[in-house]
Amino acid sequence: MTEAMNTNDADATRQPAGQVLDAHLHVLDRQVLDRDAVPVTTVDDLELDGIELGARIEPGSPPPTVSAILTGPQLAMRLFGGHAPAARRIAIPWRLVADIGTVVRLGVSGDDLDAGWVERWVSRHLIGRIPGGRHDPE
Amino acid sequence: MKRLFAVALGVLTAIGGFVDIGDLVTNAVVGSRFGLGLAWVVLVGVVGICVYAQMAGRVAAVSGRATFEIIRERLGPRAGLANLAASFLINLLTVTAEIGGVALALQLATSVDPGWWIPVAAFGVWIVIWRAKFELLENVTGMLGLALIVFAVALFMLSPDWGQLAGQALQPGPPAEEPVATYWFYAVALFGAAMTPYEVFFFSSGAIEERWTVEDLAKSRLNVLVGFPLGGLLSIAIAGCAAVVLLPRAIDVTSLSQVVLPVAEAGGKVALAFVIVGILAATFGAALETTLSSGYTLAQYFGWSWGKFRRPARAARFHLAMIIGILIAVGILATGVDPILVTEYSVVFSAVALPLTYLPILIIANDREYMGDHVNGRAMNVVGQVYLVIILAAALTAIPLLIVTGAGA
Amino acid sequence: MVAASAALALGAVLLTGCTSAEATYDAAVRQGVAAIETAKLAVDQELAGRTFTPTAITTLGDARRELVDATGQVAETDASTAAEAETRAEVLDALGTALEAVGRARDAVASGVGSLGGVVPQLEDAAEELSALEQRPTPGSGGDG
Amino acid sequence: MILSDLLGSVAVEADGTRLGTILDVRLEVSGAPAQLLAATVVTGVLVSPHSRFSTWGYERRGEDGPLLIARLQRWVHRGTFLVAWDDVERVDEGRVTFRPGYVQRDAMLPRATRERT
Repeated sequence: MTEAMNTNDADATRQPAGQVLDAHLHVLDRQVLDRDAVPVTTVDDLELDGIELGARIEPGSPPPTVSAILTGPQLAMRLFGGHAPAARRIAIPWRLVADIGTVVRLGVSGDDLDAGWVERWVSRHLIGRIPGGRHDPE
Repeated sequence: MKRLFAVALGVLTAIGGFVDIGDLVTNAVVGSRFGLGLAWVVLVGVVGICVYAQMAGRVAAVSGRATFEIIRERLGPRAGLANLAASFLINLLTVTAEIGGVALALQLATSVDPGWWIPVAAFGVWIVIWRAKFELLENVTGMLGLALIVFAVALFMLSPDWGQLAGQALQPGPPAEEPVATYWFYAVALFGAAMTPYEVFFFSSGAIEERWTVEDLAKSRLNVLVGFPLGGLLSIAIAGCAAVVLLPRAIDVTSLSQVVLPVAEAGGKVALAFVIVGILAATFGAALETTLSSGYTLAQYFGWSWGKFRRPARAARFHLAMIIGILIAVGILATGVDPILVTEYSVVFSAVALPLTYLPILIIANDREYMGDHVNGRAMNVVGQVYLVIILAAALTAIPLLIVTGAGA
Repeated sequence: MVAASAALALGAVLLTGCTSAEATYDAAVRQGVAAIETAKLAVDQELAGRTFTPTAITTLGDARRELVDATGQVAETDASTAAEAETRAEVLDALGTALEAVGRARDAVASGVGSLGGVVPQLEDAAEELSALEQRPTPGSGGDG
Repeated sequence: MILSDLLGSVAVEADGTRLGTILDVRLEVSGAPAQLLAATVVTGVLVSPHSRFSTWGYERRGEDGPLLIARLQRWVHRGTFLVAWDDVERVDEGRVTFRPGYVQRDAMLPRATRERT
């Protein structure tokens, strides 16, 4: 198959209704902020629903969807390979995402996300214990 | 009038903030061996830090994203992690050198062994980061750092043979008696001292700490384009003083006490008091900046909550990382290692890490998705790419030169 | 990748430059000259009231440490020829004189033992002895580092 | 499935001819309206014949600054094309197979994504 010429798709690709993004270029490794713009984590990986390995995809079947932002141990998996068992994955459901720009903004507060448990643990057990830890710098 | 004060404050802080233990030691060492022969490197480095800081500041102000967030986003996690490891270790080396610098400056004032001052200095750095507001920390150390202008005053008071100094400065290549490798080793070290990456991490994160908007860009451009060059001139004055007093006596600088000898020679006790206060403020300010930078780099890579404007409990891992950083620095100093030696290595490794932190900023400053129409102009891109080549050259030659010359022996 | 060179850099800190004995002597003499000149300058400034006493004490302490380091380097070098042994003895002797002078200067400044003015001539002699060694091309000296 | 397992997979035609590597996955926020943000669906994959990964996207954006880097990036990622998800027949471990008669579309991103809204 010779070098395929880039067909400038004049044929009927409908004008994209919503925001078009490339997962790696626009979402991966971007900062996730919660509702109050407090950083929660960085998008270490994404989970896609509706792709079955090894199975033939019938033409016209519904496209896969992004189901979650993965973080925590997932960064190590992505860097050094290997797979964390689904149970141990730390995920932020994609439906909590309110906006995707140069950051991924969530529609909820970071306090009740399990992606923020390390921050809460360090805050409660270490930093919060040091005098002056709980009020604003003057 | 208030605006004028704010502008002046910004510029003065940039001057005071520019010079740290790396600039003090490296310029004195170079001055005591090459006179002003390497002054051109400081100029190249100052223009470079102006371009780099100005771009990083603009990116932070317009897109709200700090440098290391962008480094991870643009380089990807693997290259980002290598960059993080290099930057964090160099930051650690620099924090160690700065805290050591504070201890040495206190020794100059009290003749008490620096070992006693190290825990005091480290605690001082932590308590200021823990409690003081960002602007307060930045302005006080920046202003007091201005006392270093006494180096320029001392240079004039020494009434040197300006013709000879100019002759050294305009002499293109390495002087005859010095081996070429040593000349270029110190050129790279001086370049690394002028273009330290931590200054940009701090500068861009500071833009977010102080919630800069597009309007603040004009102010930041002034701070950078006036403050840093004056800081560069101060560095050249340090080298000049060493050239006039130490070079003729064949005194190779190996300790901070030698760096201040020319100032005492020129202006006696008053000048010496100024320079000691200036060094204390500059090294303490730089210790704050490098400690914060190590916190910023880690937090921005992993996506933690960070920032001095938040109470510590709301940026817990950020503060924890800094505390650990300070403790490691104290541990290194406790081994009795000579802070001056640590400083010389920290500036060389800064040169090595530069390309990895400079390239992503140059790219993002051209990305409309981040910058809208505040993207780089043609001129800035030309200068930006010229510096990319210079920075790569310095980075690639730094380690070989370090080995060949045995750290400039 | 430049990142790799940054990691390599940490490994490269252990510098294993092997220099000939002559080069070690030259370096030690240069180190000695720098230290004694520093001490002379500090003492002049202290006598003329142009520096703070603690600063002078610190400077003399730093100079003394450099001299001790230089002496250690030379003392631990094996001479492979009679000429090298002769040079080593001369260098050690010059460094010893300088060390003794700087020690006395520091005592005078730090604890008032003996007169600081009295030490100046001894500092001058030590400086002359060391700079004489530096000018003299040591016989059969290897490439200067 | 995890996105980074899909990225970097080999892209092959129905008859097994190797086309290149999956560089990225194109998404569109336009599916069924969900709680805060409409569902995000996969609309296609980007295939690069010559390069294995790209994090700067010069080949999909009209950017040309800074010139040296933009030109180098465009050369490295030359020939990158987009394949609609409907044309994907099978996804295996590290391999994506396209249907016979699949269409190679232009990889350029729409203007809205490239500009800062």
